[in-house]
Amino acid sequence: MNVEEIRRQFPILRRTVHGKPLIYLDSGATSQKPQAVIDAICRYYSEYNANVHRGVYQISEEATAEYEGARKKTASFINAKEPAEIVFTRGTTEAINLVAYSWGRKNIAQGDKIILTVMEHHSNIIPWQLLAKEKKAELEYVDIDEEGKLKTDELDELIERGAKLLALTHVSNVLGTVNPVKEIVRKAHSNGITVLLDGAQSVPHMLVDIQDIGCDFLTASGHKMLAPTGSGFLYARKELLEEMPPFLGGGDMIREVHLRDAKWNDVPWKFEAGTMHIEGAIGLGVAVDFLQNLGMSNVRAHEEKITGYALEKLSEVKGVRIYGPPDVDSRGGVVAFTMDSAHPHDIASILDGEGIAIRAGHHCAMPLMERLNVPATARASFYLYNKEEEVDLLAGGLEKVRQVFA
Amino acid sequence: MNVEEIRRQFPILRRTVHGKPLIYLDSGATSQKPQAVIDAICRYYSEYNANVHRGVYQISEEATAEYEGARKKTASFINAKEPAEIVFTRGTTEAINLVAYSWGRKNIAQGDKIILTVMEHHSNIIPWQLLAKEKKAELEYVDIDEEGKLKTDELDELIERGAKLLALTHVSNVLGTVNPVKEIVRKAHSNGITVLLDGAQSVPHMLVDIQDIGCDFLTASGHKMLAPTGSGFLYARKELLEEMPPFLGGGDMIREVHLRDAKWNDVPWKFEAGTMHIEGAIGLGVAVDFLQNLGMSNVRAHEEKITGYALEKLSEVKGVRIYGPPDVDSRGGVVAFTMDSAHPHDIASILDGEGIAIRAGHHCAMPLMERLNVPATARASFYLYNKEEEVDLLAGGLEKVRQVFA
Amino acid sequence: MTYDIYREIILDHYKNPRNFGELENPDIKAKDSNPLCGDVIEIQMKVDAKGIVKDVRFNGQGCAISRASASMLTELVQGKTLDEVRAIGKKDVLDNLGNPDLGPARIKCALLALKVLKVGVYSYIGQAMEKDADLS
Amino acid sequence: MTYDIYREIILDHYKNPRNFGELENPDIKAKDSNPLCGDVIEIQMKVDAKGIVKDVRFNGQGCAISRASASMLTELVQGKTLDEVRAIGKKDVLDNLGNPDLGPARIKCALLALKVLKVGVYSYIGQAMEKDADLS
Ligand SMILES: Cc1ncc(COP(=O)(O)O)c(C=O)c1O
Ligand SMILES: Cc1ncc(COP(=O)(O)O)c(C=O)c1O
Repeated sequence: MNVEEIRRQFPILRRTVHGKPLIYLDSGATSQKPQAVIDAICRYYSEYNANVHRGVYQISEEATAEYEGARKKTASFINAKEPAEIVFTRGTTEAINLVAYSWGRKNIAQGDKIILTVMEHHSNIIPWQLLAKEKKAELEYVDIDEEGKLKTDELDELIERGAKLLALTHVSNVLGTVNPVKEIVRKAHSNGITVLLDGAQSVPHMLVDIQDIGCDFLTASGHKMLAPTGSGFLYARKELLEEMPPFLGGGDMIREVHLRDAKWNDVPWKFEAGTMHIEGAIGLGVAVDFLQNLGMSNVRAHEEKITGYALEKLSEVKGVRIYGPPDVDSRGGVVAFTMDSAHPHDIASILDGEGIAIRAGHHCAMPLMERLNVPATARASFYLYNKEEEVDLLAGGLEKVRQVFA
Repeated sequence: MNVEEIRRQFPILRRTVHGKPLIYLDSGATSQKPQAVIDAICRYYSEYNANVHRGVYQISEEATAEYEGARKKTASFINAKEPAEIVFTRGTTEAINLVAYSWGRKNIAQGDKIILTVMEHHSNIIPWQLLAKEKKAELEYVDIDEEGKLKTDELDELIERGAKLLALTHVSNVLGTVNPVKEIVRKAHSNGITVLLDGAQSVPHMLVDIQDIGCDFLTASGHKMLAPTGSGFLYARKELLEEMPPFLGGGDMIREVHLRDAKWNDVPWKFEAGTMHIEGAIGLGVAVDFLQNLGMSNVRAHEEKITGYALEKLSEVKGVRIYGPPDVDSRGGVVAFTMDSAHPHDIASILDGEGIAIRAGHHCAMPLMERLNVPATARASFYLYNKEEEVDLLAGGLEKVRQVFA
Repeated sequence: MTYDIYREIILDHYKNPRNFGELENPDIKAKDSNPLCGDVIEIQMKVDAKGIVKDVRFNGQGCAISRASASMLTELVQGKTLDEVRAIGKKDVLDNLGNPDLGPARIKCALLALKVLKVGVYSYIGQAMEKDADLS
Repeated sequence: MTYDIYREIILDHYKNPRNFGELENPDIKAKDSNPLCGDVIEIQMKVDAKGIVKDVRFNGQGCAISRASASMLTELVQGKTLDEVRAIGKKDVLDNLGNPDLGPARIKCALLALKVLKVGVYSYIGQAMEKDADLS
């Protein structure tokens, strides 16, 4: 993988910030977009923008073909059995809420247990809190060890004690921890527990083979994998989708509507009410092509290399403390850290002056912050367009922070 | 308003279909986009794409400023009291569902009545059917008269008998009927009934002054008013928003999250969970600028003229039957019709051969189709870029249909 | 050009549908709608002890394509065994219509009657139709 | 350049916050957090019968900006009447900080202490703070 060649395809990387080249280290929040995706958006609006499914004229048929084509590409990207197992959503958050409202309200009853982990993103906590409150169900949290890995013995115990659902992240957006999900799913299933995997931080960065992992639900955000904002998807096993009641009601998700009742459309359309983000889905299809052309194992290898380099360089800066597993092969391209003298916000502000964009805050993982006993952390997250020189500049920036707060 | 000059700003109007210039008469489904909106999208992704609210670095602050700026523009477009009354959604459908799930599940109880009309779009029916089923509430429908206008005496009676909610469309997407909403809201309010207005077909086409109309909720689709797909909004009075429980749970809509409970963010962010469609909101802001530069009364005048011309021309084609009010000033730019010899699908297919894109089907208004006693209709819908010559070609195309099916 | 699809034969079947109507006490009866437009086709059949289609009717509302296709299909199945009927596929239907250049939306109109026919036959012989490749 | 905002005086207040800690039986006590980062500031005050601030403390976690701003604010209110405290605005706080070029995100850090202060004072005098233009 030639990083310089890849970088040339991302127009935003040519921009400067405060007179310095932009160094974008916040792909964990949202990724940048290659020219191919931007061009696909322009082409859509300049050549065949139309509502899908419902039109019998030429441009509507073109839009429908591209929209459903994107579903096929997305399905094959994660090795789903069929395109009907992919429901387009705004992102991971909407996808998890869809499951909580539709599957959850039907299947979770009083006293039922839902297993979560302390490393979850708020998007994989709040929907279950709301559901648990409505149904009087119970939430149980698996803790992490000192390296930021799941305490699997604790998880095993909870699984054995029984639960209706296990909802966990594939890769932590703070610790970077890659959870051993295949093994976890196997155990959960043998205890009759349904598993939702939050793939927001894995699907963009590594090969995720849903049939190999075997989970029941997978959620992901297109905008974190080179696609437009407002794009993302839910994968669910077809039988589950078919049994689930609808979530949003409206146009296109119905077969027949009468004054007092209605019949639903087939899956996945049953869950796609109203005019969808057609541009977003088409852009997601193009993003998937882009990633598959590069090869997800190459993407992963690149990120392992740069993450390893970052772990090394950052730990050389005095006063920096890094969170998460020390071994690169059990972590994603996310490095959260604190400095003893400076608050994460101040770190981020000073780095911004150097053109370096990192995130500072709770990263939508307040329970994890509480567990780590920090109010906030700074976080650099990498993607296929980042290079080692950028890590050097990051480390240099942190030296400046140290000087300012010395 | 110079239509030719406007048309030049819509790149798709330069395309041909089956060797003929595209004549797009399906703006009721989704509108075309001006170059200004397409450029704004490209600029966003090429220059300052970043997640909003959570970043303290330069491009995130730029994105946040544009995103929140779009909220301000949208608020002032409909004359809302403050930007906090605008919640961005994927479109009208998501906005209505948000109200049904959040406001509805809290405020509607067994035996409560919800008033709808037979001219509603499925998006303003199904969410209430789902809610009514859950809460054992009752749906009541107001009928239409022979001209396709609401039977206001019937509505008045239902209002007087009492209800919790009246949810109705401002402009019918089939009949074109413009409902006298200000008067209706006044009566509903004086009987303590909350009013939701479906503005999908009004907000893009005429001046909608929310303080003048006085309704409690208004929903609209950005993609029907020159903005990107996946964009739209809910307006709600701030007091209502503040009292409403959250809908989707996740990042950004919270203030504090603990393992078993959470505190919500201020409105409107309480209702914007997860990464939003940032590009879509920014594009909506640019679309609003575009419309305000033209002036909504000019847009409306243009559409009245072209609709009047279409009513005249189409009724000259033998065998054509037009639905909805005959008087142009009480209808929007939507003309639904049938032909005695040809099925709407066949009409649309033959017109497609002429480069003319119209819609054929139930237009997501099956109860209205049942009421009109037709399985489907053909529909031409106009917007600011349509011109009279296109209506002539439409009429010519219908003559061809007549010949084929003679 | 798209209205080349409206060939004489299609218009003829549309205007003068064969076997249009209902049967008394049909052995097979199935109905489906096209969610795009709400068009409905119902097919009814009488089958004798040897599994031969003795009589067939269709009814419902539809566009020229769906109606012509249904009309032609009724002609095709008349006198055939149920095994032969099961073997009828997408290709046969489109051949019958003269292989018009239908877009993805209109092709659903063309295949609605076939879908209804298969649902009827499969449920008559008590089998799920899941694996019928022609119906995807 | 952004780190010009870290002037000596801000760093000094950050590293050596004035009036940091808690009071016994404070008359006013208020607390708020910045949802962006989870930073928390609490302000406590003792007020005498004439409505004069006799003693003030702040505590909590925060970045240099929010902490320095809180620290400076406590110096500012000491000995003032509550009416004078109510009159303190955004501009005063930013002037105090030397009007650094804060972006929209960091300005929330700078104003967090002011917001907490006002919440405390308004609830002490039993008034809603809705109309305080400086807090939007
Ligand atoms: C692990 C994880 N889950 C969920 C989300 C939420 O994704 P989105 O904001 O696209 O809905 C994110 C990203 O913010 C994440 O990192
Ligand atoms: C009157 C009306 N309401 C609701 C909708 C649904 O809007 P959307 O598809 O953008 O959610 C539409 C458009 O399809 C409409 O015309």
